[in-house]
Amino acid sequence: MLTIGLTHYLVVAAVLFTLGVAGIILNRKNIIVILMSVELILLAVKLNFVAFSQSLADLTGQVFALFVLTVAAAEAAIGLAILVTFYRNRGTIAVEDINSLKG
Amino acid sequence: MIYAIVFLPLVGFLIAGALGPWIGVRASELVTTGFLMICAVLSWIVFFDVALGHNHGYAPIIGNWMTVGDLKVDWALRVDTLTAVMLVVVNTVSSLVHLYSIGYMHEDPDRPRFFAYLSLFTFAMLMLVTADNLVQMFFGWEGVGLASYLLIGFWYQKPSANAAAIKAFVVNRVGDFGFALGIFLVFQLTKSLGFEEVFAAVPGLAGKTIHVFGMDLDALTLATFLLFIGAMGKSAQFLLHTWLPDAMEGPTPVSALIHAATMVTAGVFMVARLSPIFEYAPTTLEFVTLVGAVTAIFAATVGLVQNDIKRVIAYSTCSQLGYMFVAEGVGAYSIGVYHLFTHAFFKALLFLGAGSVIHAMHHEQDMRNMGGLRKDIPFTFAMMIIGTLALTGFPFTAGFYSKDAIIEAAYAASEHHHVAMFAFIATVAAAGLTSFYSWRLVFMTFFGARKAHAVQSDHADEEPTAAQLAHADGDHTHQDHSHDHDHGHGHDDHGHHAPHESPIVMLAPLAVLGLGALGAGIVFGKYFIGHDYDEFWKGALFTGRDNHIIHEFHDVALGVGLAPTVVMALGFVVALYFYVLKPGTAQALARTFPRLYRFLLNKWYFDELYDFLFVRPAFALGRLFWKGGDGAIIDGLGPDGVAARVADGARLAVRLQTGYVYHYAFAMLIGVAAVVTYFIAGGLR
Amino acid sequence: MPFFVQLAHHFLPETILAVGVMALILIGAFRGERGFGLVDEMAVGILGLALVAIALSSTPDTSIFDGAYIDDGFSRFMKALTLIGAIVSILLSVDWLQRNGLEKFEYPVLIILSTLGMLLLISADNLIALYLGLELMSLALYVMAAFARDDGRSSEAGLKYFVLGALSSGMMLYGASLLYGFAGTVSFAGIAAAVSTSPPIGVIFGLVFVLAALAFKMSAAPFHMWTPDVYQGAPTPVTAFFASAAKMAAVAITVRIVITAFPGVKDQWRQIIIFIAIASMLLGSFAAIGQENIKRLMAYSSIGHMGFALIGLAAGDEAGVRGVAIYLTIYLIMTLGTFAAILAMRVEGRYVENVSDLAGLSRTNGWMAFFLAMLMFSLAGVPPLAGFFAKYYVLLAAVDAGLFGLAVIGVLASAVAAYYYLRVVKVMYFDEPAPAFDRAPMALRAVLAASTLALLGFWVYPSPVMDAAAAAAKSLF
Amino acid sequence: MFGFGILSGVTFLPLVGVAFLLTQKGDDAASLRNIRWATLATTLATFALSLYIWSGFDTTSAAFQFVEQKNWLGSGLVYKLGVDGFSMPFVLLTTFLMPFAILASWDSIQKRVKEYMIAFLVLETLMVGVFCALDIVLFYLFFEGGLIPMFLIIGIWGGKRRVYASFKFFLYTLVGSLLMLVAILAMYGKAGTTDITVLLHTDFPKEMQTWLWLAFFASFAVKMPMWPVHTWLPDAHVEAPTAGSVILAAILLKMGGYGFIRFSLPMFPDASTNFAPLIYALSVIAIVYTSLVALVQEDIKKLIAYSSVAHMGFVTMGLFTLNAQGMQGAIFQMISHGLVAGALFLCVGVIYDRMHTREIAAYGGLVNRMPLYAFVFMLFTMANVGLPGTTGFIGEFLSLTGAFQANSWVALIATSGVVLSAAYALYLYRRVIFGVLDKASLKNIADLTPREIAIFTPLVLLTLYYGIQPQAILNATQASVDNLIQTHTALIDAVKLAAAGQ
Amino acid sequence: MQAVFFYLFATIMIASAGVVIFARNPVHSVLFLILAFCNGAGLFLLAGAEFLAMILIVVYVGAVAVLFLFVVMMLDVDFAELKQGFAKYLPVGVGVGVVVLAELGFVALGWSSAPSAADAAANPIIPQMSNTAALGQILYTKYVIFFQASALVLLTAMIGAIVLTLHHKPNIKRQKIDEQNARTRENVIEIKKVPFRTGV
Repeated sequence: MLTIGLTHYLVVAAVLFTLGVAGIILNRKNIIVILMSVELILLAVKLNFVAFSQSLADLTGQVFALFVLTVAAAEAAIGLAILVTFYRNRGTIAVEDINSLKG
Repeated sequence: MIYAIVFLPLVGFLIAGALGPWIGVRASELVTTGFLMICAVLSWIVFFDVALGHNHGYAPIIGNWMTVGDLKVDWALRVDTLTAVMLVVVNTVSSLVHLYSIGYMHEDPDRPRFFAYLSLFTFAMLMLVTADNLVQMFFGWEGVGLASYLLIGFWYQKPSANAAAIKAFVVNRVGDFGFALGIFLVFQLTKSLGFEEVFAAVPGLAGKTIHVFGMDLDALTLATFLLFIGAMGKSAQFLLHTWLPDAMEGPTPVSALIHAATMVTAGVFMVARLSPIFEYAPTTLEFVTLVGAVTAIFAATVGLVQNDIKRVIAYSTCSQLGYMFVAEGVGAYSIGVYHLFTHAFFKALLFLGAGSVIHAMHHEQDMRNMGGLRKDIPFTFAMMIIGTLALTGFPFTAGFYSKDAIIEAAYAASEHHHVAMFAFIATVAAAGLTSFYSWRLVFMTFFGARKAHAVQSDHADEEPTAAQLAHADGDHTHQDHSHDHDHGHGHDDHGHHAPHESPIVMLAPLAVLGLGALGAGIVFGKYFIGHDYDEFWKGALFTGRDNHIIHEFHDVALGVGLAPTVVMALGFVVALYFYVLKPGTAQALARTFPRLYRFLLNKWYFDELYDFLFVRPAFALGRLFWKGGDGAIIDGLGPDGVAARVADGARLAVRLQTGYVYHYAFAMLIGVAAVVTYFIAGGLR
Repeated sequence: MPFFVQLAHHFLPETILAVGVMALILIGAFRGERGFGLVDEMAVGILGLALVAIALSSTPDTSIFDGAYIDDGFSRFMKALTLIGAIVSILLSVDWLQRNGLEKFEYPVLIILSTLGMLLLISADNLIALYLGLELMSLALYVMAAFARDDGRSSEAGLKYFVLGALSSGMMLYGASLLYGFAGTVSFAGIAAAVSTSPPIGVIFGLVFVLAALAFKMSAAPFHMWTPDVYQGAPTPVTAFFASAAKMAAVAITVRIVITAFPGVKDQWRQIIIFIAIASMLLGSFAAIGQENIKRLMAYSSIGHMGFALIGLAAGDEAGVRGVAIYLTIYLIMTLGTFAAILAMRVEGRYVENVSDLAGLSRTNGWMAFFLAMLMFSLAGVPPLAGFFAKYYVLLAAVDAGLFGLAVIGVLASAVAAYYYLRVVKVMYFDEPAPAFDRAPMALRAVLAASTLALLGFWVYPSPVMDAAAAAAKSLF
Repeated sequence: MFGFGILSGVTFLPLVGVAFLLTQKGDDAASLRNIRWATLATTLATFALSLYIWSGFDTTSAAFQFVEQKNWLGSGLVYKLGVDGFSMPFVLLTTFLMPFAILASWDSIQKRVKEYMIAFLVLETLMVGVFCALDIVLFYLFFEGGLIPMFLIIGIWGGKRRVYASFKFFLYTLVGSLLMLVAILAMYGKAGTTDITVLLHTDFPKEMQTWLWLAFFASFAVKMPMWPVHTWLPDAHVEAPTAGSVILAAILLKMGGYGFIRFSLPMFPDASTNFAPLIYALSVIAIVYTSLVALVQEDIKKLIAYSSVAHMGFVTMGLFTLNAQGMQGAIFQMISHGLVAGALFLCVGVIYDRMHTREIAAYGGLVNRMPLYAFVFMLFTMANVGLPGTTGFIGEFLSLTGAFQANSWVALIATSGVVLSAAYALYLYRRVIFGVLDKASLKNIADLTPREIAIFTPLVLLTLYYGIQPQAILNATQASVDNLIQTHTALIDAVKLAAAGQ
Repeated sequence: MQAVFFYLFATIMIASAGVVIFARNPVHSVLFLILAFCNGAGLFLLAGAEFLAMILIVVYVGAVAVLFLFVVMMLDVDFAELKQGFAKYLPVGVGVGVVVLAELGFVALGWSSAPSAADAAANPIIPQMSNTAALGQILYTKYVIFFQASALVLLTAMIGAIVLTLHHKPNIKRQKIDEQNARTRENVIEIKKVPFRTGV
């Protein structure tokens, strides 16, 4: 327990990932929280990469994590832009209300 | 010459049928009748050449019909004594009927069509009798069926005629069903369908069994049995007889030609033609005898009470055909053919005579509305008497020779098989009944008082069933209607002017046939069944080595020979008593035994039985298969059902598409989880 | 190989697009709202130039950028398809955008950026390239889905696509991390070397996550859920782009990754692919029945078609990949043609998109009805139209590989699917006419006619496509 | 030109007509006349060309003739055409009947004439292609392609329930043939080629044969149609326009039978032998069942459609007897049915054009005003019933003869169909033609027009001619049938020998 | 010591992640997201990825989270009633979630890299080189093409954000000083004669 190895990181990342996914699925009210859940997922992923990078003594994981980080920021920006557009049209960002398209 | 005989009627048919509207009625009549006259003359020449002369017959091949594998069928015209006899019968009667029809049908605007049909029929019949193989025989067989269908339904506006036509065709087809199967079996046995090859192969097959229908059966017995079913249908034998009386819906000349003299005898002809096969199938022969005997007696009983003049004769025909089969069944093929020959004359005579009566009565056919006609139409009366005498077997008329020969042959054969004994008793009894109803016809028609308008009271007296009433009335009204409508022969003048004798074109054929009815027996007896037997037939009929019936029947006891004459006389006396000396006896008798009377009047309820057994179930099954089978089950489970399930699937799939992001995400997660779980489970396994 | 040589020889199309898009942005920025027309035409030119570059390139298969990127026959084939899809999408969009007041120069810019992402994706030879290509493509697509920003449905489509897309890329990344952790490298070849038969569950997990994300991009069930909503909500030209170019890239990378990175676990991924294929075909067949909106119908149709294309992949051999390549080619033609027809559905200046609006089209516009009918028969896979050959070659591969069950399910699903394609034909030919459509712009008519004729005449001279597809498949093995 | 042969010519000649029709614009009388005449001319030219082929056809050979081959599509697929004794009669039948179909639509089709004619010409190309194709995929191409024009013909120019009927027709046949497609692919996998001439000599393993046979059966049974997958036929027939019904009955149905001869029997001999009892059972059920159903129909076309199913029962039965009589009879029955059923539908078309109803109850007593029509209808009714002297007899007789040798029970039950067919056909005839003409709507109905006479005359003559001289057709098929039977017997014997050896 | 910090960071991170998801107030969510990121950065540090840790703080806490906060404030949404509709899907959701978590845990606990993994490493960590320097080394050489690509991603994001949110509203009233100054008496005021008892 006291020596922290790869497995610890992996477990933490797994829990974080699951939380992120759960956030997307269980959320009914606020689309912004879903975007945050996505960020949590990405954080879990980055954690994984970094842990593997350390475990394998290979920088590639960190490079990958760096790109993920970059892209995630871009993604967040776009997500929020779309969100704002949607809000302008509908006046709501409740997840439950995003269902004019179905069937 | 034989080409001319066979194909002239076809040419006549084509001319009258195709060109009738252009060349006119008279020309059509003349062409077809003329051709038939030529044919008749040529037929007699052939008869004298082949049957009476020393020509052993020939079978020119016209051409190949079909050749498929082992199956080789040619178009050929086989001429031997049997054919020659049939040629004479067919063409003589046919030409006379053509002639007669010129007079009988003179009010009908559709005469070209009528004569075309008559010629077509003749052609088909000739193809049948000249066939050199089973398939060509089948061609003629079905051809006459077609012509019969067309002619019965000639007055197409009469629903009853249409129904009768269909009935005739379909019942015949039931027979043909057996015939066809018989042909298949013969082919399977001999790998051939030509008569010569088949006959040559048959002795080798005697006693062999064959595995068909899941059973091991005697090959030849089965084959002949199946073929005989065909004969039963065509010759209106018991169980397949129902179409013949109804066929009287056709014009009377048709009845004379087809349903008395020629087509119905095709079955008899066929058994005679195939005698080389039947001789090796004794079991079938017993069956033939049995059917013939039953038909003879059955039809005679029904004939006793019929009121329609043509139906009486029709049942009589049925009965006489039974006689012929009895003869063939006991191995006396020549006697059967002999009776066929004589019967053709007197039965055609009777029908044409009846036609003359009907003509005189302005298309009235119910005998209860007739009476006392002998003074109005004396010539017809005389001819009818001749016909009746011949039919009943009055000594030295044609029927006397042939019919007595049959009865004697049956008796002679009873030493060999017991069915023949039954046949003997049945034919004797039938002879008495025949005598009774024949004279009844004569008395009701030509004697007594004129009672043209006494229909209703008679109906009431005799308590016919409601159905019968409706049927009878229906017939009349429809017939009347058609005549009013189409033939211009107003029914309203019916009864207003007296019955009149027919024109000469109708009477001349009667005279010729009368001659035949009187003389055919005495002249040809020795050839057909007498001591010139072998020279006459020249092997056209085959008799087995043990078959000596032709000699044996001459030697039966005197009592047996006299029996038919005695019962004939008895029948005459009873009829005389019932209808002339003490009119009303018959009605009284009918009232005494109402059930029996109705049983007979309704022809043993065969029509009702068949209706119940076959017709209605067929329609019910058809409806069931259609609505239930096709509609509910096949479509219901098949296309429509599948379509409905697909639609359900579509609704389900669409319902999954809720529009909510979290559901979509959840679906993705489930997808991933499912796959991973599958692999983990697989890995653990 | 020096970097610039690599760029010039093997990265030329991408370079053209990248440089071109910068130029376009500058032009657009300077010309403002008047810049649309010019930028649009130049975008077509740039994409066309890239296409020419691909067509003319005859370099041997080469891996560049330290094994991050591969330039091979397969990638060239798929890139060509993608570029064609992009070009035609732009051509289809002009009229629509102008009529809806959306003639912004950003639109062609986004298309080029997205196309660039697709090209990167197609040629990706390691996970990082895969991820970056995917994201570049997707981010542009998210924006384009919401492009009609004043239309609630468009922004809803964008939002849905974005949220689910982000989830899917999260999943993919998680999977990628596991693969990296297992193999110690992100290159496909390295993964292939490390992953042998009977892999640990972690690798399977990684594979499943990656495949799930790719299936999401190509809208295969059960990761398809966004498709109908987004197809319906997004502006129609964008939908056309989604259905054509984006699918090409997604399928291409799926094929590449399973073939080159996971040959050792063929049995496992094959099962996954079969599962996805069957689910897609069934869903695509069933859910489309009863759809009234033709874009939505096309969404389900595309789901079904992706399932069918995956049949070829499930075969997992050269014939199968060839089948996929042929399938995608023909699918691209069918899709573009159909969307050209959908974009031509305009009554009195108003765009309509219901199936019932097509009623009696055969009498109001015989040619369009004929073309669309042929497209529908082709989509249904009725010979002798090209759609049949598409199905034929994937099924051939599947049967050859012994996947009879899959083939039978496939044909039965296509029989069900035939129903709704026929329904469109029925509406056009059997029903009483609805109001006639306005005259469609030249570009739409040309695309419609060209695609139909290509489908009709495919069997007359199929060898260009057949040979190219065969060569493309060969380069993967 | 380009190395294509005469079969390509006859196959694609109708498309030349299509090309011409496409140049015709406008709905005025002149262009309508052009369209009709051009179509007729095209079909006549095609027929003439097929006659030319026929004149060069060697009936003594079982080999494929006029073979032409081109590389196509790669991977084993070739463009290969050729005809043998099985296909030649069908090619002729197709090209022969097309002009009648066009003539039958002369006046009755008034809307969208151009499209109609194009659909028919395309259909002709596809039908001829089916019979000429010597590559199984090419065959499939034509086989399935025919669905499109027929779907449109039924759907656009059909009756009230045309949508249901056309969908049923399309989807039913599609499902069947798709299974066949999978089987074709599997065969390709085994043999490495789709060339029919090679496949004919490929031994497929026994187990595989069973599945392949079933898959092909799924397609051909639907197409025939055999009981119980026949229910699309009555609907399609009833709703299709006259010419559509004619082509459907006369040619499209024959594709199923042709498929059995071309593929199922020679390629899967073991399976064919094993499944023969199934075929027999379905055939006799079809004969009896559909005959009974025909008896109670109230719609003329539906009745004839059901009778078609019954007649196709004779065909399938005959084919699987695997003896000369049965197979030749079955093929002849198909040709005969093509003429007779086609003519019967034309007959229905004649009165439908006048009265616009197919209800039997709406007619009666037509003979009073239409004697010529009554004659024609009678003739074809009798041919349908199988009266000797008409083509109908030859087919029925031969196939039953063959069946009797193969299985007497089958022949027994099937022969009863002869009785039933007489019953329903004559019952129909009586209700439509005979009786008193007392319906007011029929008072002014006119007899056959010269155009209609021109349609029926050749059909009447052929029906009679081939009834009396069937050898012309039988000769054409003989060599191929003998060859098939010999090969089949040899194969089965080999299998038996092998089994005995073990 | 490392273990203590690991558990500290991990626990806080997961706990705050939970709060992010379940908080009723989105502002709280954002704040706890920041907390989670900070702890994540701590974990990065423990794993030796200093540069990434710093970047995470800078990019996420500094930019992304603020962006979130900004949007939350701007949209001014109601406090979410999270409990609603929860119960209905909770069992299934939790079930699947637990399964996924269990499977992920199963993977994590049983993790073993491929034997060849150590050799396959493309960019081995050289202990002498600082993390940032090492990353910089390969990022601008080996992975320059990805660097360019991610630049394009950012460009795309920029264009996207602009095209979606930048509005040129035509009817917005703005003060235009030069126009105001340019007004003259002549073109602003019109003098009309008003006829008696008829009005203008």
